[in-house]
Amino acid sequence: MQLFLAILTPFFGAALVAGLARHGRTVSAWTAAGVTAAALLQLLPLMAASFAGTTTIERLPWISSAGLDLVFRMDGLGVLFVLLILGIGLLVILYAHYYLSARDSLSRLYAYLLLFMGSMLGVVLSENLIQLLIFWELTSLSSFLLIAYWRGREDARSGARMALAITGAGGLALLAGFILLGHMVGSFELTQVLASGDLVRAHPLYLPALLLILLGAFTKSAQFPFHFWLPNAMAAPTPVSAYLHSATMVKAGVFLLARLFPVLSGTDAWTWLVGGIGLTTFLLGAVLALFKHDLKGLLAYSTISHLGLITALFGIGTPMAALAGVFHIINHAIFKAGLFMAAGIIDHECGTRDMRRINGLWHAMPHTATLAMVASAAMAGVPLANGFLSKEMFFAEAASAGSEYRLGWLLPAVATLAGIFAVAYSLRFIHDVFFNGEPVNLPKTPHEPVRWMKVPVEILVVLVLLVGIFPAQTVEPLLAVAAGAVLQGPVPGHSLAIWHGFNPALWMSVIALVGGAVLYRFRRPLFQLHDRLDKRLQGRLIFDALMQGLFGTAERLTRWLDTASLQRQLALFVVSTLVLGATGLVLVEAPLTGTRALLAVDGVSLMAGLVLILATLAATALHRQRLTALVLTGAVGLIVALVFVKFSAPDLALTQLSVEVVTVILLLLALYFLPATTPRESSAARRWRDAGIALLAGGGAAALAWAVLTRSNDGLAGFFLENSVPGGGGGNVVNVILVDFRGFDTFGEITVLAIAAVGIFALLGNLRLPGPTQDASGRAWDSDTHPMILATFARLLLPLALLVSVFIFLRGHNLPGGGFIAGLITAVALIVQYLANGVSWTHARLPAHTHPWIAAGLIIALLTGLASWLFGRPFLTSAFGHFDWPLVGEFELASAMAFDLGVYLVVVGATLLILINLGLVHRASANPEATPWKP
Amino acid sequence: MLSSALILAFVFVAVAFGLSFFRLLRGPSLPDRILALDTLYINAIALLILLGIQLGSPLYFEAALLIALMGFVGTVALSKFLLRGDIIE
Amino acid sequence: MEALIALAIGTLTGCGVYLLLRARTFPVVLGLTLLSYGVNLFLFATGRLVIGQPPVISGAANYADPLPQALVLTAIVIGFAMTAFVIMLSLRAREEFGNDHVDGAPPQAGDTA
Amino acid sequence: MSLITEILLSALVLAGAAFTLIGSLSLVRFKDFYTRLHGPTKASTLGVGCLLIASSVYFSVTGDTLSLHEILVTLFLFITAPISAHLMAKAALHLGLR
Amino acid sequence: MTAHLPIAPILLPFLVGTLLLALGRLSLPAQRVLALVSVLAQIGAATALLVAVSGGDILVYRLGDWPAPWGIVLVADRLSAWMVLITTLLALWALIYASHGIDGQGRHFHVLFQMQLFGLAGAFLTGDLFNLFVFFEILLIASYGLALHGGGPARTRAGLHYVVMNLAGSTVFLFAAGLIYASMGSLNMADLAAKAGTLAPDMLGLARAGGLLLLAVFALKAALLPLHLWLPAAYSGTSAPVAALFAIMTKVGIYAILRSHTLLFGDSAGALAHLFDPWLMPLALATIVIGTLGVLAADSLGRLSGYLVLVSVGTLLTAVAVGTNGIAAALYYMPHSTFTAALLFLLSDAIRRRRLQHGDGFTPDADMPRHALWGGLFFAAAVAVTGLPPLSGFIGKFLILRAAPGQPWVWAVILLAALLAVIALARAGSQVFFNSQAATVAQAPKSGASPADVTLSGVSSARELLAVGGLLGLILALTVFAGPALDYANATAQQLTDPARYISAVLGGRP
Amino acid sequence: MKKWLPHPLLTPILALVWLLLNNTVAPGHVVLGLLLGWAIPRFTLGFWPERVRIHRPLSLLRFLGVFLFDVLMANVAVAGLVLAGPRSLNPMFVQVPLDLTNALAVSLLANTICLTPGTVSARLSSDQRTLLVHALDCTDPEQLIHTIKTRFEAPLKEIFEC
Repeated sequence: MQLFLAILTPFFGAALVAGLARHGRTVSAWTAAGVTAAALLQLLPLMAASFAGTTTIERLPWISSAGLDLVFRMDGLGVLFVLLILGIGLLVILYAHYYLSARDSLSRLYAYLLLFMGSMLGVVLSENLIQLLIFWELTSLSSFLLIAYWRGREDARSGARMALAITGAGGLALLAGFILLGHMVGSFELTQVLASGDLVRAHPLYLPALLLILLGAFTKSAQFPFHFWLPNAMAAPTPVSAYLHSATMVKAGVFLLARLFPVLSGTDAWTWLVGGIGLTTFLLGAVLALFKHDLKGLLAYSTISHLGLITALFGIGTPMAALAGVFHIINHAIFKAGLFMAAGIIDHECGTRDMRRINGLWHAMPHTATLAMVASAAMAGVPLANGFLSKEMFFAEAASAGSEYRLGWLLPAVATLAGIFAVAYSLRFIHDVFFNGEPVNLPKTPHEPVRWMKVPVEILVVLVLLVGIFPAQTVEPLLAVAAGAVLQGPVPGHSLAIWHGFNPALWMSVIALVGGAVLYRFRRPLFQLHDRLDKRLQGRLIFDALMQGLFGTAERLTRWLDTASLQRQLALFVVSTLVLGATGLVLVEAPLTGTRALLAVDGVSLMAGLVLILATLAATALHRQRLTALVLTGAVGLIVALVFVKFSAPDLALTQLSVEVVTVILLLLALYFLPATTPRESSAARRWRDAGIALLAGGGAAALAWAVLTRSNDGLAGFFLENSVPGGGGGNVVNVILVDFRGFDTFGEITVLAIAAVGIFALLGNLRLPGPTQDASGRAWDSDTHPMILATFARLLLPLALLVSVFIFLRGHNLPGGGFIAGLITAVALIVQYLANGVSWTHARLPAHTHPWIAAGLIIALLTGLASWLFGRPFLTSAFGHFDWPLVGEFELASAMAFDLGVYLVVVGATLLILINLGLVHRASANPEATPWKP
Repeated sequence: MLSSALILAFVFVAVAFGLSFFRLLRGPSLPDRILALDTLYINAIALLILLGIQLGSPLYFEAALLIALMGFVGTVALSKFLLRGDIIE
Repeated sequence: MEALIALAIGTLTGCGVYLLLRARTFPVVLGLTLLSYGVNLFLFATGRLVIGQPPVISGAANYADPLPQALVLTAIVIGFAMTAFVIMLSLRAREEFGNDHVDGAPPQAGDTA
Repeated sequence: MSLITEILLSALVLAGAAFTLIGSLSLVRFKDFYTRLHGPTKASTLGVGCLLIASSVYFSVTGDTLSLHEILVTLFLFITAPISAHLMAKAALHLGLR
Repeated sequence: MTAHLPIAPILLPFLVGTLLLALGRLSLPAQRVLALVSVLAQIGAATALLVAVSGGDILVYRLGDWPAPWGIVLVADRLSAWMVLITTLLALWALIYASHGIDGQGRHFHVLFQMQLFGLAGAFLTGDLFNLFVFFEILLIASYGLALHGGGPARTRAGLHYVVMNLAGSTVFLFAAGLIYASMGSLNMADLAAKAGTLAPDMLGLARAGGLLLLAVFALKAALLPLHLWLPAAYSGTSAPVAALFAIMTKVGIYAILRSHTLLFGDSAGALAHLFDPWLMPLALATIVIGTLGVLAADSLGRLSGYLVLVSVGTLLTAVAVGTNGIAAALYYMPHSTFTAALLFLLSDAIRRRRLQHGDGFTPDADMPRHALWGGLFFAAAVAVTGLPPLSGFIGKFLILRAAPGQPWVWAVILLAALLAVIALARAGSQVFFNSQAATVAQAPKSGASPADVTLSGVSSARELLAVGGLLGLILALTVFAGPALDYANATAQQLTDPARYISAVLGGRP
Repeated sequence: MKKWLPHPLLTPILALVWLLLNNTVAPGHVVLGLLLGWAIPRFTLGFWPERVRIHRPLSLLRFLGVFLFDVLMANVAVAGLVLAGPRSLNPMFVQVPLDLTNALAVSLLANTICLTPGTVSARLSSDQRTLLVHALDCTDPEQLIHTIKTRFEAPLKEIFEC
């Protein structure tokens, strides 16, 4: 639990600091420092334990079934990194307090820093690889926030985005790599993974896994060719750079190399990839660093270069090299953090970081100068500074490893060359800044900063010297446990000392030092050369171009695809449906025509069929004259009803007929507000295309229908026919199905109708359209609003129609009819009143809003369904009985009838609500009494 | 005999159907088309009754009844549309 | 007979689709109406064509399959509700856009229509 | 059923169908709208009337009870057909058809 | 009462919706209370249902007491219960957000809302193909009303397209149902699954056509390529709470695909087995690609969110296509994607109404009030939606990748999509939140304010925060309790991949 | 009285229609029919407030007889004209002045005219004093007007008015 809590501490701390924002800078500084210290204290006992050689592992079950528990591990490597993260973290917190100007919110910075700290701890203390990745990505996210700290600045935003993009990409690759690794090993937990190196290296998936993991590591550690995000991340406040970009986050990559060293290393692929990339980066970084005029830029590239050095060391693959790598991780962290802080001080004091303007600060700030010089001596690898020791080791390894491979001589050669450049840029850092004449019009006049701002640097410099002079006494034990954890085995014999006698490494150092001095002396021509190349060789430009291209293409493609055109969507849908349906039908070797005996066609049917088809075609052909098309559609509807009659579906016929009438009225009501004709817009080509699609669709439907009609298949009919009378108490099987067997469908169906009405009512809102004052041909409307004859007979018909609807309703259960048809008849009868006598007249006699009817219908239906619960039966269970009353005679009552009553009410209510409100859309006909009512 | 009479009757009505539909297609004026539709409805009634007699089933009667009762609504609405545009005002 | 019905279904569907692909709301509504006629007939046809055997229990030997008829009835009702809604929506669109183009804007030259 | 009824039925059926046909025929034969208007409103009503009587007779004979509800169809037609005719004529006049 | 548990989540919203309709003149606050109570009750019912089925037994509810396949049955298995629970939880927060004033901008919002839930619950629970159609129609007609709630040309246009597209879809659904009935002689899904194995060869073609037409319909609902075009406009066009609720709408399509993919056309379906397989994976991957392009191209948070929904659809269906483990992963990812989508829609609306000039467009604007808070919320949402650690999105993606070893295409597409989403959201976020002139918090009237705008009273923004926080809470819970959730998902996947139990549960003794 | 039985005429008519609809005279249906015949007018009272008075029931019957006979004649006549073809007829519009004032009566007249001798009532003048009638085949408009007024208008007038 300790580890878990220790990792959580910074996260809580972040929240705390953010919360305490308004209590001033000092408070937040102390809180942040306190949190860090607390985390350190919690970890100390475990660190002591791992010094004793025991690896602590803590487990919290999380997603066990996916092999993803929260497992934490504290071993030597962990110790090392915990010290770096928390130790340097403390110094950075102290430093930032003085660095940041009063305008900027310190607590925000601390909050972000603590977030990062926690994530970083998580990375180095994870036992489970996936969990490690989670924290890994968290470092990317928090660094995004940190880099974009000055959110007002464009370079900060773009730098943050670039860092996130690249490290994020690496993280995703890493995820893939880890999953592969886990797939090979059968577990994501380091203990197993580290133990099964041979298995992994032999596995066919080894190479892809290696590549993906390295992608992750290299992006994080800014290895070539992903190095360019680091210099752009320098837009971050200097404390951030000192922390993330020297000591911790960029180390995560090399940490990963170290962590997985026993599993992945030892193959040629590893050696060539890691060694090659590392060496390239080492050299490239060193070279580019020399030419940066920006103080932090120089440091950034030197960081890249040193990371390359470490990578190269792990790439060499020998235990000794690995040990050297670990050692250099320590050293680089120490001196580079110091250098960044020094640079920060200079920036802080001069208001600029341009080395062409900052000159001769020696007089202004001798103290800072001394500190910076020692640190950069370590960077250059000058004896007595810690950097010298690890670099020396590197040279030694390079020399020895070089002898083993073909072209091996390249290794020491490149190493030395890079060493020369390293010395050169370190020299430049010292000479340009502190000597080299007078400052050039600085914004501020520099002088020594406040005491406490230098303390962190001093501490680090002291460490530099201590390690550099008495390595064996100071760093040795830490190095030993760390290296042991990396190698998962015995640590090779080594002696940390300044003097190993005259060996190749020493000569390489000498060459580097001397060569560096010389190179710096004659740097001018190189600078000109570089300035010419620089324009083209910047990774950043390439990255930006990439992004531009990406967004541009995306926009173009999307605009091309996603034209907000309904017709395209419909066409796509129809075509895809055709394709799917066709593949379904065609890809089986069964004839389209089945074996069912066919009916002979008779004259009337033929005529009716022809009329149907011709009317449809005509309606389509004449669709521009809308009213004509409407009339033709009416004919189509009539014939469809006749078809239903012909093929023994009287209920359908009745329904179709009544719906037909209502639909026509509906369309007429709409047509009044729409143009009378459709303009000819579509190009001929397009019309042909649509015609083609339509033809295919029609053909497809016809083919399907034909295939269906020529095959017999007894569906579920039998059961319904048998149980209709005994079970459902009704002779009209269709109606019994509707209100009983499949009553739930009807339940939903009336709901649809109700919602449609309500939705339409809601949709119309206060919609008021001005009706045209004259018809399409410019003729004024007839003056006679309500023809008297029509009015009279409409009233005369109303009682008759109601009577008929009652009749249809009552017989529905046993004979064609039912609540739905009855409802429509009633509705039509009432609508005729509107037609004949107008809205205001009718509203004087009918409620304008039939919501209550609809609601009542729904409730009745619901209650009928629920009633069966009282008898312990499921929803909608029906009951019926025959009664015999004197005088009245014998009659049947079925609960289904109550349900049907609900249907009736909903239909009447909905239909009226729809049509009336549509009628009210016309401004003129909207009289106050009928204006929409507020819910 | 009745059956043969029915067949002949069916032919008559079928032709009637065709003629009305011809007018529906031909127009020329909208009232013509509406009239044709109205006639189609009346023919449909005839057809339904004949069908009822032929199949000896009274189940088709209500359809005829419904047409007689509501068929005219469409016609009226269409005419009103021509007269006033706004049919519910 | 079956061929005739199949042909009718095909025609209704085809014409429905064609009208559906027009650029103005009213043809689209008409198209939907035709389409629903077509699909209703199709659904009805899944009970196969039977003459003179309505599924009303009357002691007859055999009846037409009542289930498709019930389904079609439901489909008709739902179709009616949906048509009504689209019509209403087309009016709303007419007000909002000032025209009856389905995309709210009459097409620019050479644009889709 | 007896021969007489069958003859009667056949006659009625044929007459009805014939009148219906004539009603529609007028749609084609006549030249202008107003004259066409007469066909359906009259001939058809009679045609349908005959058919209805036929059906009434038929079902009264075959069925067990007297079947008179056909009368209703005629009744409704007598009420509705003229209304449609009247309004169509009105519309035609409004549109100024000649 | 427990006997009626399966129908409870269906009847509750219906009852309340009807009541709201009956009591039409009820005051808005009263309506809100009623609706809230109803939703809470539904959550209760859904939870009870989940508990009831989590053991693995399948509850069958015979409506009208008629035996399957003749009567309609409701079938509650793990999948259905899971979906219903997700729906109700989502509904709660959408409702709370809506109650800050949007619900008052049109009529009958709450009626439609409840009816929408009615349709959703029914669609998830019914075991009958045609009944599924009916419930599709219910939730669609309700969604039409909701989508157009508030009005405005853009909304009307999007709504019109949405409606017409779905009407076309419904037509195809009817064709499909007809074909299935004509060829297989049943509508009950279990019965169909049972009959699929022994299908007469000359019926095969029809059955296959029917099945694939079903796929077309469901793909349209799920917005699977190339039937996705309606989605971004419809979702970014409508009001925020509705868009949030719509986050479940695409899932209905996915549910239907998953159900038919495993039940009707599963391994035991004989000649019909694996009918969807050749289509699902390619289309799903293509959807991810297109969606990601849209995400990159989006110029406002609304559209961005819309396209992100598309990506999540693609991801889910990819997972479904992968196989059993993939289905488990998809089931875990389902609630996550639903809640994050909703979260994004709500957030972008809240942000839109707080920025002075540019709404939710990616253009610098003055700092909004409580900039840091909303910024932080957006950051969290972005992390969740891009599948970055530590939120459930990452777990979901991890599970999906893990389920698809040796399918490099899946890996490549999903990982690249994630990366590009990160890039796009980083750009969006830095444009909206980082790149802004500080201060000037004054509420100047926004140019071209959409009708959906309401004044930011204290109460309303409190409700907004509550809703957003609630959704974030759900996502966090999904992360912390990922273990149990995944176990449930695994169990569900197992249940789905062997339909025999489902069939026997529905048809009783009959095989 | 008026409140409880607004249309004493309508009740039996509806009851009769009900029996016709059901094709039966079963007592249950008689009861039900009367019930409906009483209920429906109550509910539709608003739509048809003024009570219809039949002054001369007998003349109503006679009128019905005449009417049916004329319908028959008219149909045959028109059928003949149709068969004879367009050449044989000369259509014309005729203005028929009206004495009727009662709306129902006027409407009935218009209907009658539609159904009987080759005429269609085309338009009622706004002041409801004249009815424009289209005759299919008319040689003497005066004659036609006279027929209409005597044969139909007069009886209707004595049935519904005065």
